[in-house]
Parts: sequence; C-alpha cells; structure tokens
Amino acid sequence: MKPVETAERTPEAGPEAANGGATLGTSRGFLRKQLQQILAFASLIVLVGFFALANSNFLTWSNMMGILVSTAVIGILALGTTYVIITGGIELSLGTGMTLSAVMTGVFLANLGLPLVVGVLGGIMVGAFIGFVNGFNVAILKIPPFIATLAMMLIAEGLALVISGTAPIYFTDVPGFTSISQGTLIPGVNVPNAVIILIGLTAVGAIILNKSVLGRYTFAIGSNEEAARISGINIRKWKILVYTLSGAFMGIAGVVLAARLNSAQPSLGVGYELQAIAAVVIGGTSLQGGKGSIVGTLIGALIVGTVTNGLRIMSIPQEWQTVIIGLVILVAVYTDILRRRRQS
Amino acid sequence: MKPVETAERTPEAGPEAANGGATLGTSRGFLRKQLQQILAFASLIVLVGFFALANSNFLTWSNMMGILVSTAVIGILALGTTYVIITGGIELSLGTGMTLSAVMTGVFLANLGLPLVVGVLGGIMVGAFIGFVNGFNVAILKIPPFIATLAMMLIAEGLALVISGTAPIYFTDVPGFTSISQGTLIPGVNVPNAVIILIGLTAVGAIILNKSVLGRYTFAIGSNEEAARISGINIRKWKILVYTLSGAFMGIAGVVLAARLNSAQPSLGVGYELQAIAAVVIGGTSLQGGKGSIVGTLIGALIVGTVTNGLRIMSIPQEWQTVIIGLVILVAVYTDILRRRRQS
Amino acid sequence: ACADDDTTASDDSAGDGGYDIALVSKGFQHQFWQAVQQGAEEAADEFGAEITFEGPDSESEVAQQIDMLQSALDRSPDAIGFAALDSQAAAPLMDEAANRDIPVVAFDSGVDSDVPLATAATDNRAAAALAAEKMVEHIDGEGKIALIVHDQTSVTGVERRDGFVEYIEENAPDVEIVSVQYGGGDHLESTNLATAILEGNPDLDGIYGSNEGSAIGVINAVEELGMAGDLTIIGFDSGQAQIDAIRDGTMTGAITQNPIGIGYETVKAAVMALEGEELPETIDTGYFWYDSSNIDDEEIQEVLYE
Amino acid sequence: MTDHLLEIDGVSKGFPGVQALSGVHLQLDAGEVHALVGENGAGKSTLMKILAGIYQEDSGTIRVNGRPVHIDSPRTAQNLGISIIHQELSLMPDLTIAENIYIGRERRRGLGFFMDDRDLNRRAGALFDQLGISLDPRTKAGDLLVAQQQVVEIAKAMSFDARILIMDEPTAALTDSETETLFGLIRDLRQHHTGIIYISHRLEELTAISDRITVLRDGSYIDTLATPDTDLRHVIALMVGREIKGETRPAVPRETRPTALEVTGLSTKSLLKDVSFDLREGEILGFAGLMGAGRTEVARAICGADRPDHGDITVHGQPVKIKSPSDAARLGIGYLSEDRKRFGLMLDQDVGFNISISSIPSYTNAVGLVRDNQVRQTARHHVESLKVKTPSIAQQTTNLSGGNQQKVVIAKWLARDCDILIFDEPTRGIDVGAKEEIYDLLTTLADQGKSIIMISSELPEILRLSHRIVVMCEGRVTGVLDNADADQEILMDYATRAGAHGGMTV
Ligand SMILES: Nc1ncnc2c1ncn2[C@@H]1O[C@H](COP(=O)(O)OP(=O)(O)OP(=O)(O)O)[C@@H](O)[C@H]1O
Ligand SMILES: Nc1ncnc2c1ncn2[C@@H]1O[C@H](COP(=O)(O)OP(=O)(O)OP(=O)(O)O)[C@@H](O)[C@H]1O
Ligand SMILES: [Mg+2]
Ligand SMILES: [Mg+2]
Repeated sequence: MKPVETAERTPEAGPEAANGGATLGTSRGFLRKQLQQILAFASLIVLVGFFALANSNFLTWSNMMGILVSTAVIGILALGTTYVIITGGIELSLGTGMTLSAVMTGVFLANLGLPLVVGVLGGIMVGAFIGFVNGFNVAILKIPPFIATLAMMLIAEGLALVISGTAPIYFTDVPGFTSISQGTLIPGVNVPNAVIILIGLTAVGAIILNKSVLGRYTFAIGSNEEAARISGINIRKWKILVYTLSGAFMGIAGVVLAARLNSAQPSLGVGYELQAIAAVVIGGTSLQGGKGSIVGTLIGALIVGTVTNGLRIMSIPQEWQTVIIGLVILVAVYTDILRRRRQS
Repeated sequence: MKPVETAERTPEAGPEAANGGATLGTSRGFLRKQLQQILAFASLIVLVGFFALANSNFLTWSNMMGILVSTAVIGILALGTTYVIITGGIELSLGTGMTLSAVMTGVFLANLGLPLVVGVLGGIMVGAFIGFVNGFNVAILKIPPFIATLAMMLIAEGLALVISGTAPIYFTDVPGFTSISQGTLIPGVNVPNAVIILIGLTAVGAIILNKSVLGRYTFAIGSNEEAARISGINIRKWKILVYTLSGAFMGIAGVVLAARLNSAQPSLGVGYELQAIAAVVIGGTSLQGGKGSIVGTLIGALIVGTVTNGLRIMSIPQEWQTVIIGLVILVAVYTDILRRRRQS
Repeated sequence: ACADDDTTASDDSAGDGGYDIALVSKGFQHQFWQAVQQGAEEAADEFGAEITFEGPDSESEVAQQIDMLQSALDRSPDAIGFAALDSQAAAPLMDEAANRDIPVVAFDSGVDSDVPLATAATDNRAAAALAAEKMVEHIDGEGKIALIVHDQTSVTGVERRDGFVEYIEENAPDVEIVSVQYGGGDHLESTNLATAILEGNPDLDGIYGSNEGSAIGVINAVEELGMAGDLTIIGFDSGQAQIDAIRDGTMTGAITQNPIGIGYETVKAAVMALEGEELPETIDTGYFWYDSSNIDDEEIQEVLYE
Repeated sequence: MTDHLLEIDGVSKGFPGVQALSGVHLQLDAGEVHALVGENGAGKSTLMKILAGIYQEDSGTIRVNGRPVHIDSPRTAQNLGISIIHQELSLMPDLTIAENIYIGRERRRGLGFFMDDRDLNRRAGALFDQLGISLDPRTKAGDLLVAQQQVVEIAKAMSFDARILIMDEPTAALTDSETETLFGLIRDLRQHHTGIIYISHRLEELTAISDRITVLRDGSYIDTLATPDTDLRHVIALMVGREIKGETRPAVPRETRPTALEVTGLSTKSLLKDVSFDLREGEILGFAGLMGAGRTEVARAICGADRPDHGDITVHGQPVKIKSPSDAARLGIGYLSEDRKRFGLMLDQDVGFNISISSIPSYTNAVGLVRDNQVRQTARHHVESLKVKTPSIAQQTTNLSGGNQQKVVIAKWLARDCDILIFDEPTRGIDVGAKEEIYDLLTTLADQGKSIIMISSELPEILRLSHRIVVMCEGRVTGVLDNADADQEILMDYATRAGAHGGMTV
C-alpha cells in the first residue's frame, strides 16, 4: 500500500471543492476554489443574461454599479453573519444592530463632532460590542442564539430610537462622510466606495474563514461542538470572537448605510436580518452549521440584488415582482442542489 | 444493580419531564406533564403579578381577555409551526401565508358568496395547501426549509396582493363572519371565540403532538432524521403531513384574523413569522429539532403578549417598550435555563 | 456622478408616442397609495403618457426607496415623480436626475431640494391640526385623549402627530394626551394597541388615528370592547371601513386628503414640464374634514376612495 | 518503590439516577498495558472521561507521577500527557482528517493568526506513514466509514506522544488484521514507556496485549489481576458474577427450508459487483469479510437505505422493489445499522421512545392515539429481557453506556417483529455476558422461523451462529460456505481473495 501516493493525488478535486466546506489548500488552490464557487452559481450568470436581453438599460456600467451599491449593506451584513451561521448559530439583531451602529456614528460625528476616523471606528466598535454581548449571552449564559439575538434585536431597535430622539441624524456638516459610500477611491474608474468595501470585505472575510485559526474553529464548532470541546478548544472564547467579528461587520454596514443615506435613520433595519440570512443560505451555507463559504454569501446577496433590480428595470408590477423573486430563489437553489447531486 | 426495580420507580420524573422531549405518559401523566410546563414558566406568573401591581386596570377580566385575543393570531400560527420546528425545520411563510388564506376566505365568502362554512373551510384548506407545497419542496425536492419557506413567503405576499387587487376585501355582507372571532360561544361567560379557538387548538395540538403517531414521528424526524428513515419511517410522507398541518393552523389564523378585522388586508402579515417563531422558541422548543411542547408555545406567546399589553397599559414610551420586551425575553429564558440546570 | 454616461437618455422613449414617467412613492400596498396611483393613471391616459408606480414596503424603508429611485434613474425615464421618505438621503440622486436633465416632480410631501420643479402635496401639519380642532370640539374642550400614529420617524407620521399635539397644547389646556403609540399602520397591531390603551384608560374621551390602518385599528378595538359611540374617534384618510364607521356613528369623522388628485397633478405637472411649460412651485391638493353630515357631498365623494 | 505513572484512588461519580462509579482504584505504571473490563454500564468510559477532563469526579484523588491533580478540562488532560481514544466516535465531520487530528494544535503563521495547512497535511501524512494508515489526510471525516473513523481516532490519540494513553474499545469497529496492526503499535509504545489503559469487550485480546486486568462491576472496583496468571473464565466470572458456557455451533442446516430472501446481481457503481445469495426461512446467514468489503452496502441496498444500480430482490418468492426503508419495513425487513449513533438512535429521546419508534402504529387505539401504557409495557419487557442497564425507560439514550445503547437498537427491531432481520455488527461494544444473551436470542429467533443476516467482523461469532456463511471481498461474493466446511483460516482466505484496501496494513 502506498499511502503517500494516494495522498498526493488530486489535492483539490474532491466533492468538497464545490460544496463550500473547509478544505485545505495552497494559495493557488484557495483562489481556484473561490473562483469555482463563483462559476458554480450558474443561476446568477443566467439571470444577468436574461435581464440583459430583456432590457437594454440593464447591462450598463451605471446599473451594474447600482446593483452592487444596493447589495452592499445587506451583503456586508451577510458576510459577517456567515461565520455565526457556520457555528450553527443565528443572528437576528443584524438589522437593528446596524441601525444602532449608524445612530452612534451620527452621535460621534454629527453631535459630538469627533474626527471622521474616530467616529467611524467608534461606530464599528459599537457594532462589535453588540456582537460581543450576543456572543457572551450565547457562549457564557448558554441562551439559545435565536433568543439571545432576538432580544438584542428589540433592545437595539429601542435604543436607536431613544438615542436619536426618534429623529434622523444628518451628516450634512461632516465633510467627507458621504464619500465613504458614494465617493470613489480609484481615480478614473467609476466604482463607488461602497462597492470597493463590499468586495474588499469579501476577500478579507474569505481569507479569515479559510486560512485563519478563527475560521478553522468556526467550522469545528459548527461541525460538532462537543467534539471540538473535548479536543481542547476553548469554545466560549472562540464563539464570543465569532459573534464579535460578525458585529464588527454589522458596524461597517451601519457606517456604509449612513454614508449612503447621508443620515442615520433610527427606524430602519427591521427585516434586514432576514434578507441577510437569506443571502447566506442561498449562498450555500447550512443553517445546521459546519458548512459554508463567504464567496457563496456574496453570490447569494447578488442573486437577490440582481433579480430585484432587473424586475424593477423591466417595470414589472410590484406585486408580481415579489412572486417572481420567490420563484427565482426556489429555482436557483434547486438548480444548485441538482448540480451537486449530479456531481457526487 | 436491579434495573427492573429502578425502571418502575418514578416513570415520569426523569430530567426530561420538564424539558419538553417526547416522553411516554399515561393520560393522567400527560395532563400532569402539561400542567407542570405551565407552572414551569414562573416568569409568566411573575409578569402578571408585576403588572397587576403596577396598574389597577391590568388584572381585569376584560383586559385578560384582551391579552388573549391579541395573542390569538400569533398564538395559532405558533402552535402549528411548533411541529415544523420540532422536525428541525422552519416556517417563514407563516405571516404572508396567513394573509393569503385570509384573502382567499374573502374571495370565497365576499366575492363568490359561498356559504359561511364552505368559505371558512376553503380558507383553511388554502393554508393547508400552502403548507403542503412547502412540505413538498422540503421533503421531495430537498430544498432547505429556510429557503423553501422564504420563497413561499414572497410568493404568498405577492399573490395575496394580486388576488385581492391590492385592496382589502370586506366581510360586511357576510352575516356571522365576524362572530368567528368576536362572538362568544358560551352564553353568559364573556369569553370571545378567538380565545376559545386558541385554547381549543392548544389542547388538540398537544394531544396530536404527544399522543398521535404523527407527533411521535415529528420528534423522531427532528431527533435524527437518518435514523428515523432507517427505522422504516416514511420521512417524506410525514414531513409533508407536518407542514400541511402547520399550514392548516395558518389557515385558521387567517380566518380568525379576517374575522377580527372584518376584512382581509392583503398587505398585512410580513414579520408575523418571526413573532410566531419567537413564541415557539421562548416556549422551550429547540430550533435544532427533537425537543418541544405545544403548551410551552402557548406560554411563549402569552409572555410576549402580556409584556406588550402591560407596557402599553402603563403608557411607557414605545421606544422603551421595545427595549424592555427584549430584556424580559432574555431574563425569562435565562431563568428557565437556570431552573433546569438546578433541577438536574 | 454619472452625468457623462448617459446624455441622450431622455430622448429614447419619446419615440413610441407617450412620455415614460417613473413614480417612486412612499408605499404601494396601502389604499392611499393605490388611490394616488389611480389618479396618476388617469392623468397618464389623459396626456398619453406611460407610468410606472413603485413604493417601499413601509415608510421607514428609506434605503429601499433610494434603491427604487436608483433603478428608476437607470431605466432613463423622461420624468420622475418622487415622494421622498427622507429628502437628504435622496439628495445625490436628485442631483443625478438634474445632471441628466430628467425633470422631477415631488408629491405627497415636499422634497428638501431645489431639483423638483413642483410639489403636489397635502399640508399634513395643517390637516392634523384640523383633526385636533375637531377632536376638541367633540369632547367639549376637556378630557383625556390618545393618539395611534402610523410611524414614529417618517415625515407624514411626525407631521400628523406634531400638528395634532401642537394644536392641543396651544388651544386646549384641559385636554390631556395620555398616550401616543405607534402601530406601523398595521391593522392588527393598531387594533391590539388601541385595545390596550382603552383597557388602561377606561375613562378615555377620544382617540385619533393618523392614517387608515391606525384609524381602523381604533374602530376595531372600540367595537370589540363594545364601546362604540362612547368616545370620539377621529381618523385620517378614507377607505371602506372608515366610511362605514362614520356612517354608523362609530367614528366621528376623519380628515381626507386628495390622493387621486395628488397622483393626477403629479403626472400632469411632469407632462407640462416635458412640454416646456412653466410650473407653479406648489400645487396644494388640499384636505377635507368629513363626517356623517357631509360624507355624501359631491366634493367629498370625489376625494374618498373605498 | 517509585511513584506510579497514574494512580486513581477511591474515585466516585454519580449522574441523576445513576451512581456510575463508587470508590474505584486503579494504578498504571510506565510501559504497562492495563486492561479495564466490566459489563456494559460498569463505569469504564465514565472513569476514562474523568481522566480526559470531560467529567469531574465527585470524590477521590487522581495522582500523576505521585502528584495529585485536578483535571478540569480536556486541555488540562492534554497538558498532563493524557490522551484518549473515545468509545463514541467524536470527530468533526465537516473537517478533514488532518484538521481533526491536529485541531487546537495547528502550527501558525502570520502573527499566530493563520494556519499552516501545508504543514498540517505533511505532519498527518508522516503520522499515517508511521502508523501504516492508507488514508488521504485531506478527506472529510464525515465521508469515512465507522472503521476508518476509528482508525483516525487512534491516529489522533497517537499524535499526542502521550505518556498515558487511554483506549476505550479501539477495536470495536476493526477487523482482525487492523487489530493486529494496532497491537504492534501498542507494543512499540510499551517499549517507549507509555502507560496504556485498554478497554475492550473482546476478552481474548486481553491475553494478547495486557499486563494486568482490572475488573469493574456496577461502578465498583472488584479486583486487579496479573494477566499471565489469569484464566479468562475467571475474569468473566468476576465481571458478570456467573459462569458463561462455551462455544457451540449450529447443528441443523436449513437448506431444505423455503427461501425467504433472494438477491441476484446486486451492483453499485461505487463498489458492489454482481452480489447474489439467498436466505432461507429460519436461517442465520453470516456475512464475513474485511473492512470495506461491501457487506454494509449490501445490507443498505436490501433495506432501501441506498439505491443499487442493478439487482433483483425477491421476498418469499415475490419479486419486490424496495425504494426506501419504509418499503422494506412493510415487507418485514428490518436493518440494524453498524453505526448506532448516526443510523440507529435518536439520542435526545428516551429509551422507551427509541424502542417503540419503529412499531408505533401497532400501538394505536381506535381514534389513532398511541396507547402509551402498552408502549411502556413493551419497552420495559425488552429492557428486562435484554438487561439494558438504565434507571428507567424515561432515561435519555444519550446517557446510556455504549453497549446499552446498542441493546436499545436491537430492542427496537425486536419490537417491530420483522420476518427478515439484517444485523450489522450486532455485538459491537457489547459485553461477554450480553453477547451470550444476544447469541441465544438470535438462535431463538431463527428457531421461531425468522430469517437473519448477521454481518460481523468477529469470525468466531460468525462460525458459532451461522448456518451458512457468505464471504465478501472488494464488493464481490467470493464464497458461500456451509458452516461445517468453514473455519477461520478458510474464511480469511476467501476474504482476501482480491487484496484488502482502505485500512491499516499489516
Ligand atoms: N452523562 C450521563 N448522564 C447520566 N448517566 C450516565 C451518563 N454517562 C454515563 N451514565 C451512566 O453511567 C453508567 C456507566 O456508564 P459508562 O459509559 O461508564 O459504562 P461503560 O462501562 O463504559 O459501558 P460500555 O461497555 O457499555 O461502554 C451507565 O449506567 C450509564 O448509563
Ligand atoms: N453509510 C455509508 N455512506 C457512504 N458510503 C458508504 C456507507 N456505507 C458503506 N459505504 C461504501 O461502501 C464501501 C464498503 O463499505 P462497507 O461498510 O459496506 O464494508 P463492510 O464490509 O461492511 O465493512 P465494515 O463494516 O467492516 O467497515 C465503502 O468503501 C463506502 O464507499
Ligand atoms: Mg463505555
Ligand atoms: Mg460494515
């Protein structure tokens, strides 16, 4: 028997390569795997093709950027919560937690007049702190994630209203703030910063998930928490870290949203959690935990963003838009299931 | 060791007795177990006591009925979906599916002028059919429950608007319809029918869950679906039945809602699914599947209903109400966790 | 920002006869917005234009509305009608429309920007003050009242609350507002809210509901508690249920805007702008008090919707 | 005398309703293999879990090298040089083999933030080479068979270079050749002064490998014996408190009986090639073969758990199409899986629930409600007759010892009353006494006319019970033998006709 030989054969090509589990890989293998995942979602490409044929205004640079910008906030929320979902948890305070982060950013910048960088970091830290509290409640107090984050959803919703005095906070007097979302970093190329942030966070998020210690333990906990514990992993610490990381993403989403709207809207955000979780699950991450991918999440968010935009551009009556989005989600996921089944 | 002797001792008193797993029980044991569960939720009693002291108008018969009536719709949705959640699934189309059932009831009764009983049964059947489609998508097409029911949520939302022509359907010309919710069956005693329906469905639901084959299989599937399959249980059939049953409850909720509002409001319902699932989970049913109880669900719904009502009666500013409800949920569930931990 | 991409945009669709006008409203599922849409369609038929009509799921969905406006711009319509949930949030897109020479008409409430050529709106504050005046009149200038408002942060919610509250504070010292709560315009939620308020304050003299869903919630609660006729109920907007309640005396009366008129005037203004005509800065579409005494007047019947 | 490597003194541990351990003693010296035996539920795993930091003792002291220690977490145990192969497989299915083995001990790069996966795979590869394991470290643990998972668990425990190595039934899922390899490893470790606690229900292994034997009964310490001076029958007597009768072989062949089940040309793309055999009424048909030979796959295909690509099945002469286990159950075919955790038990439900779940429709009354009294009666009956050690039938199955869990799964199929029973490794993890009971049970069932397929990796067991024996190798049937013509050598010969793969090599 030649164990070494078999081990060397086709390092990346197992059935896992496409199903988003944690696999080991070289840097090249890592990139290839992420690309494969993008291609895997044929549905997205089919959708783009369909809308491009149906309406000539769809496939313009401006509209493509529009889709990406309008996906940015939900997308960033979804990226962060992918970790939580891979541990087998759930995050319902995404929407209102984001709002609270946005409101606090407004307090720091517009009310207290702190420097831009400080205020923005402050807003992100508020998000991370909300995540930390969720993590504490889940990991230490052992409150089921659904309950812990549902309670936080309500608490954050109320606090955002209380702190803002139930009125939007405007950033009109904060120079440069809106360009966080609307400006463009790369001169000459017309890509709004919100899009750059979304893509950048996807890259960072994928690296953390696939290459870092945190990412590995995220999969381990979601796969078999008890086994991870008896292997000597400090479950509490890592779970809190995962929720905190997700919270930081939530904080970033809050800042991007506020910069886009040039205001912190205190009653926005309820319902965003479901959209974000939907993006994660459409992207192939399992709510049972243990399986998932960041690039998949981005694609999940883009599928929903593309259909929504395409139907609007085609001027389909709004009540039918809803029905069609539902059907597209069903078909996209089912196609993906069929593809995987055929592969194995 | 004398296994036989020990086996005879305290058949019901294991640590499970209170935690809502499926246990075997005599009829007396069954009742006792349900009662124990009610008592278990000390938090509800504490809450009622607190509000009674805080506001003299709280503990009136009329307000108690008010709480029950306002809990009825969410409560009925939650009862039905308890089964789905025990199988390890989830049901996001609860809110809009209920709306579609209500709209179809309106079509049957107000537009087509069918007899009351036929229209009401028709509405319930529409709910059951929505559940059936969900069950089919989950059990046969193997679409994850989150996705299958999320898609259905959107489809039902759109269809309710399309079918109703985005206008409410009024039952003004349907004699007797509103009394389904607002009338009272028991002469002399002032208990609205909505409350009787809620309590009745709780009883029926608890018996189905604890004493029927369907209930037993519901637990089996949620505990270990693969083992249940190998044990010769026809998973597909029973899963479809569970979703259909949940759908029928959804249909009933739609009828009760329409009777209460004397109209089918096509744009209502989004967000109800989260409230209903929250009631289920607060009531001690695990989203991992395999554990749960119907009476717990009722109590979960009542906890939320009581706090909401109590805070409103006390005229607490609404933004603080939200924060407080969040905290109460956290504390209620944490207390319950502590109590169970101490018990074992 | 995208001015250079699309300079010829507005010429595209004029060829097939009508103008393409995109209306982005604050909602679409509620009767009020359906009536606005109806008015807009009437005008579209009259002037030979094509319209699209969209609105977010609720009045707090500022971001969703911005996305809708963005998509509408990307479709390159000839003109845009816009009912801003938040003027500031929409400012960049207003500028983009201006850069691309797409005329904008504001409707329902003003847009805080100099881009819109005209505004077809109701003065919500004044309308709410009229509701308060009627409330004071019907409870004889003293007593306890409560408000069920449809939204805590949106422009219409805030204006219809503040217009009402300010009138009471200034003109009716003996009227006490015991509770202001928000039901999101959701019929069931508003019903439950109103029930709890009535249970907590059995001596209440009047309730004001700030939109259709809120007002219907109050009616439902009063009927369930068997208190119909015991207190003054003032509503807002119309719809079958409010009309019925006014006819049978459960509801004292309500303020109605002229939603059909709002929609009609918006499209008409857009067409006029495209034809190069001068527009008045504001087109006041008006509001009316109606109760059992005048509900069948022709003037009122014209602005009610079922 | 120097300090013992490990000394357990008067350790007790209770669970709700169960005193799992009371005042247990055990000493382990460096370079010693110390066997720990006892019936199912005697407390062996509990004691080991205390050493591994999973449970904490209620009272008593544990000393390592003479120093009293308090093992409060798995990490502490690792730091003390204690490593364990768990009885219940505890891998993370979504992680690869290498990730599982080195979880928590990954070499890091980039400020300790990133994993060095290349290094991880290299180390795992080297470890596997050293242990003679032919598995790809990049395979997902969830894709492995039970036996392969067991091999990974062994590799994981070995990778610690522990001074104290605990093996809780490491061979339960292994065939003889793999067991031999493991023994080779154990002898190596003994050379290197590692102390090993070895738990097994295969008592003949004890003579082969252990230096001393400690017996537990009902959570109490009974005795410690030096292996060379000990007769196994004495050990058994200490364990179960009575004598166990010796081996027999079935007398009457069943060839004249009608055929209960006939399988022809069963094939799957992955493994099976043209598998054909028949099963007579009242017959016990043994299935022998090495790990991965395809016996489980045959069983799963017959009971509808997997779909074969080709093949015909007739039941009592009728051609049937079995698309799912519920079809099989309706035809009176029951399948007891080799992997009780995944395919056998609903761990968070109680014992009564598990026993009755396959047969629940037969306990309903006129309105379709379950008659719980009857359910309980049946459950108690089986708990008694199989001597399942549980405080009550309301105990959660997850709290039962491994062997008792296995008995619950057996009880489930007995309650269902099937004509054709397929038992895949039915005695895995079951103690000698209970094994005898299960052998008696199988024989009785066969005498009553039930037809039984018994898949087992223990040849003595196959030889003792089967009327006929099917031997498989690499997905093919290489021989069908009458019991009278078979012995261990002949069976091994048939079982290796095409060369084994996928496990530890000899
Ligand atoms: N977590 C637990 N909760 C309750 N009881 C438990 C728990 N773990 C073990 N037990 C009980 O403790 C006793 C000893 O179990 P243990 O697993 O140590 O037995 P064992 O000797 O390893 O048996 P086997 O040979 O079957 O593996 C059993 O009666 C078992 O039911
Ligand atoms: N539950 C399963 N899931 C996936 N594949 C399986 C499963 N069971 C068996 N197989 C496949 O069947 C092949 C043969 O394994 P099988 O378990 O049938 O052999 P066996 O003779 O029963 O050996 P043993 O049970 O001793 O491991 C494996 O290589 C595997 O590919
Ligand atoms: Mg054990
Ligand atoms: Mg096998």
